[in-house]
Amino acid sequence: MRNPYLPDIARIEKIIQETAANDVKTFRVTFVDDEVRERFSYRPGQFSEISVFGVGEAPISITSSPTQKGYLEFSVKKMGVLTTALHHSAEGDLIGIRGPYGNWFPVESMEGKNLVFIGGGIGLAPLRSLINYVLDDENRGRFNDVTIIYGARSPGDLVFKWELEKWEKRRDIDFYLTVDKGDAGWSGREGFVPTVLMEVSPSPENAVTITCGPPIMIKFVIQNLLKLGFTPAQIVTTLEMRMKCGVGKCGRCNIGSKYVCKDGPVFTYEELQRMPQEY
Amino acid sequence: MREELSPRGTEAWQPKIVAFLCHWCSYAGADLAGISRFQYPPSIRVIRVPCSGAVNPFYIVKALQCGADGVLVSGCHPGDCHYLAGNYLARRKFALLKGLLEHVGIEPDRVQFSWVSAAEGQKFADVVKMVTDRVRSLGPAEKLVKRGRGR
Amino acid sequence: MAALKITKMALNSVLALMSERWDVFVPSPSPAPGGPSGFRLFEPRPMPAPGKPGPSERDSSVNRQTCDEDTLWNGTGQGGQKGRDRENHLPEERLPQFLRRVLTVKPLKELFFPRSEPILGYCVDGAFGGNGDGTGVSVFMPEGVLPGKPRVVFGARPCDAASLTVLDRVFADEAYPDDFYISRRKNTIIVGLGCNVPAPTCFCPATGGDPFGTAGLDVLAYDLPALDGDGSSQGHYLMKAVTREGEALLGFLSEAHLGEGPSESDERACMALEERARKAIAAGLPADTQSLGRVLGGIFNHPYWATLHEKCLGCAACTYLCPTCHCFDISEEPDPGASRSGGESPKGGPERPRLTGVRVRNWDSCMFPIFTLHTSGHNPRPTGLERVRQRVMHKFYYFPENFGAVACVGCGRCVKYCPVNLDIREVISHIAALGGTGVAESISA
Amino acid sequence: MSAQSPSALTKTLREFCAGLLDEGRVDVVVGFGRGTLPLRSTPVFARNPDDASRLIFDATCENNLSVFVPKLKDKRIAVVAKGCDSRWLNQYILERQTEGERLYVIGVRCQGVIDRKKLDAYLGSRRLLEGRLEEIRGQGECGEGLEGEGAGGTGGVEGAGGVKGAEGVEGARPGPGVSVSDGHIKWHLEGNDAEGRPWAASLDFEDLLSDSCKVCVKKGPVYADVVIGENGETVKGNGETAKGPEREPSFDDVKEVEGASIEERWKAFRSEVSKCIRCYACRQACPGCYCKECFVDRSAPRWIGGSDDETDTMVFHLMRAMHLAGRCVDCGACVRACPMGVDLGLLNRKLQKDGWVLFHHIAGFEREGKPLFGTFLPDDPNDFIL
Repeated sequence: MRNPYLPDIARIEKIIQETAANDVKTFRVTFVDDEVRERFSYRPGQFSEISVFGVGEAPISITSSPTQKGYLEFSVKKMGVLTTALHHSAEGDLIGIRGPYGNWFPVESMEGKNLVFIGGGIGLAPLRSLINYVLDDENRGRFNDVTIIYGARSPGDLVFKWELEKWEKRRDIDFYLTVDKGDAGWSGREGFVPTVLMEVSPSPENAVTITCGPPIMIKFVIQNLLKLGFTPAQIVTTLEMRMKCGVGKCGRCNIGSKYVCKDGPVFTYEELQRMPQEY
Repeated sequence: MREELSPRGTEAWQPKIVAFLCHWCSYAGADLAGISRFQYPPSIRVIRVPCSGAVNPFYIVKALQCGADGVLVSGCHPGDCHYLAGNYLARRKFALLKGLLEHVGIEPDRVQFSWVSAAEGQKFADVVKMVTDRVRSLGPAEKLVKRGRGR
Repeated sequence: MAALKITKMALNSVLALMSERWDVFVPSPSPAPGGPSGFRLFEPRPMPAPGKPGPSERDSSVNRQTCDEDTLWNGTGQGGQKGRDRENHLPEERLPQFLRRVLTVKPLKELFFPRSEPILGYCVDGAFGGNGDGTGVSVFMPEGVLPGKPRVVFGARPCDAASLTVLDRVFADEAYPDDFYISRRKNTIIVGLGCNVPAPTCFCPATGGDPFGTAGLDVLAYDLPALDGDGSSQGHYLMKAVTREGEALLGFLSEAHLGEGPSESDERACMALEERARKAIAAGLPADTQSLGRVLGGIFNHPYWATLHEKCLGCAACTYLCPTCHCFDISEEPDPGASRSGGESPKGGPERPRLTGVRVRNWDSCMFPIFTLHTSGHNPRPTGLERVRQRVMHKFYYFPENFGAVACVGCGRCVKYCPVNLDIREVISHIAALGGTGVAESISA
Repeated sequence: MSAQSPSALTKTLREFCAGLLDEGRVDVVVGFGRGTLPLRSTPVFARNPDDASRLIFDATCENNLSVFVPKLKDKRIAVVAKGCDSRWLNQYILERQTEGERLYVIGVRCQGVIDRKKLDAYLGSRRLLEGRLEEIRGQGECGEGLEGEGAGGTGGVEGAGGVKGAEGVEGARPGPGVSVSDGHIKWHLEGNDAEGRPWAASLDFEDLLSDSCKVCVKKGPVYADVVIGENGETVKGNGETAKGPEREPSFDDVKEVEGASIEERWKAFRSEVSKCIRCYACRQACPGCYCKECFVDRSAPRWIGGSDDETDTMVFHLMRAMHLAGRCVDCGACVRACPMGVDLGLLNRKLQKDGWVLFHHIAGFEREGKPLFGTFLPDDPNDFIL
């Protein structure tokens, strides 16, 4: 019996509070079964269905990179029933994970190119998987220049601060951190991500840009990227949809002929333009 | 007969009764019953509510679905509502709900309403005893009770 | 055995015999909606003692003629048996008349993709930490979900059977095969019943079907009416095998001497039935749906959708009763009394904290606003316009694009049961006409 | 359905609505049009005088059109309203869901509407290709339909399979705007049977009548800007609401159930609920179910499960009924919308009865004031309280 809905059991090893308001937490989990741990291989951009038993399931993108062995990380914003239950979990608790599902960032076609990452808020989570994959010592040489523009509403809303520091120190990437509005302790850049993008003004030549964030940010980022000369095929983003099954059957993530859980969540802007605006 | 229905088999079966008590009167009445050491059966599970008028009929039906053998809603006497008319408004809803539940075959004694003031500790004990006796004589709730499907 | 003819009087015996080897399902009576409500397990009456055959033509003289279907009707008049005794137990010998009612209310998909089914059970010990060593949480298949005994469905209509070939594309895909569906499909033999006189709501030919189509069927039965002087009071069923499984079934019946091979005149009668049915259904067919996708691709923003959805109430009658609609929801059903923190154990249950429950999949519908509602409050399909459009687009454009077939078999249930008579046939013809006028091209340009 | 010349009522309705739209007095007329099947109507939204030519009114007009009012964005809405539709329009105003000024009520006197499930039950395997209402003149030539017992309903069908029933037709007058008080209105049905043979029958009007129509207490509008009569005459509304029902509500059906034992009632309830597939057609067809988020759809807290668990379905129906207590006007739209034939009246009518008996309340007759549960009397029944 193949039951595509049967999750594997994983233990929450570590919970990291990400934001000042504590509405985003990163969960580092390990499969209880060694065999599953070996078998579970994924690519940057894929997601998993996370179960909290007694509550339900939700699709969450994997924020760790496949280069980080032995564990998975999920960054979760407290939004609905499942994410709230997850936030109430403690280290050591057991949850269910099935997947990985969906497509992934087109890593192969990105080789040899300049990569421009543009993230906003919790939208950094799926990008982070690819960023860490690219920055991994074994892979870094396969890619050209790496530019990262990341912003949040306020300093307290920035996620992965513990990792942003590392990125800032690296000399092989251009990292731009911004907040919409700073506070007393903020000495960094202020400004909306799309505006910073224009300031940075990356060249579209031999470049791919990968963006994820709140819908309104994505909208203006894409507008500005087009102004900068990027073609729709050079712009990669990842969609959020209501999903249940994760395996292209339950129907709710259907957009046109695509199922976001199976054909997505990663789409180029060129692909999105061909799809109905129902996302 | 009733003993056979008891899950433990040996002692007398004690019904589980969800009691929605208004904060201002009946809850205080229950308090007084306790302070005064009036004896009543340990059958009720008290949920304090601001007012009997705040008891959505849904709560009552939901309690039955969750396996309550009986439900008791108790508020201030007519005219004594802290919010002036909450209990009057509740009374209409309860009258119709009671009729509806009976209409579909739920034993009328499973759902009871009472007015108990903060001073009526004895009445509270009496009401609980009466309701418990009635529910006990009906036996464990079977109708409308959701059963689990897991292991 | 490629074909077998049985008298209708023997249907009961045939079903009873099959029941020994299979779970047999037949359309189930429900007088309130006026016809079969769905499919139910056939429960054979105790078999007659050896030497005394079951109901056959010989005892058909016993007033069988009064089994007119009219008497099957239990009126639902005010003040009658209101709300009570509606469980009409259809005498089995009336099944042949009953089977002539065209369609069950609930579609055949119910037997393969039930309205609600547990997809896993779980048990969590020690609040959520398990036993502290990674054990204490288990997920498992809930008991009794998958059918044990192989099954036979008798009396499914060709449109319903064809719908299974649509559902196969979704549930039996290579990447994520769904064994809940597949295992039921594999162990079910479907004996279809051709439609002698299609209903006024039928439009299967517009979707590539036929009143005597064999897609999805293992056996196709013809309802041959009684002829003067052929000795049967009610006529025969002529069953033709479509698949090897169907052949085996007929072979099994044939060995029990429950029928005979068809004659040439029977074959001619079948042909005549087919022709008559095709002629009858041809009148009033909507435009062919197979090429509708070409038009739909260009009219996503057409003003037609705004007028079309206006009368839609947003209920799921059309989608739930649709034999090809397959959207579902997965919801958690924790056992009552069990809670995250343990809490009070269920009646008679163990006293230590333990959470048990099942995860269930239920039919869901793209007609419901919450179907696509995000937790953030954003809804990609916020109004009836988008939702009705989605239903039409999915059936006739998106699904064909993905799977090469329209997700509609023309059964007409949505036509019949829509509370506001939003007739998909009108929609189909209207859209086809939009294509004819070149509107589609101009809009997409 | 073969061409049938429109009734006088329909003719006037079309002319009148065309005028309303032409003069710009309303932006949309919500009415009924001919549907795609015999004896089937469909809601029509007329926004220009030409659209108005699609309007009809007869006994096939089964929906409660007021359900569309909260959804429409048009500034001024005319609604073709039967008694029950107009009662809900009143209720909407009472519940502050719409402004009275926004509505233009075109009242029509209704003799009751068809219950298609009864028709289906009657048809069995026969196909209905044509259906219409006819007035049969002359005594004793009523054809042979069902037994015309108003309260019967279990009577068998005799001779309905033949064409005999049509013999009594003397002068057929199209349209249902005719009075049924003489009991001579018939449904004329034609089609073919399972063998493809032609078939025709004539049934008493009552036989296919919706249950709720049989106990209707207000056939005409309770409030109307204009009333279009059976013979096509128009009468301007006087701007007042009817004082109350035309006749004392009767609850014989409820009393019958009340007479049953508690176990019998439980069995009946279970049996009804077991048919439900939770498609929510009842909810969607009901003008009273306008909540932005229905309790069954709530996820936090999740009140009831979505599976086929019998108790969840029971709770859904109980709470749906309870939520409509004191609001339900017994239009029967939910019953007719249900594809599975769940007898929702079993619950709705009980609550109406209790509302009437205990509080002398009947919904839909007031535009101002408070709903049943929004008010009280100090001497409301208290004897059930300990």
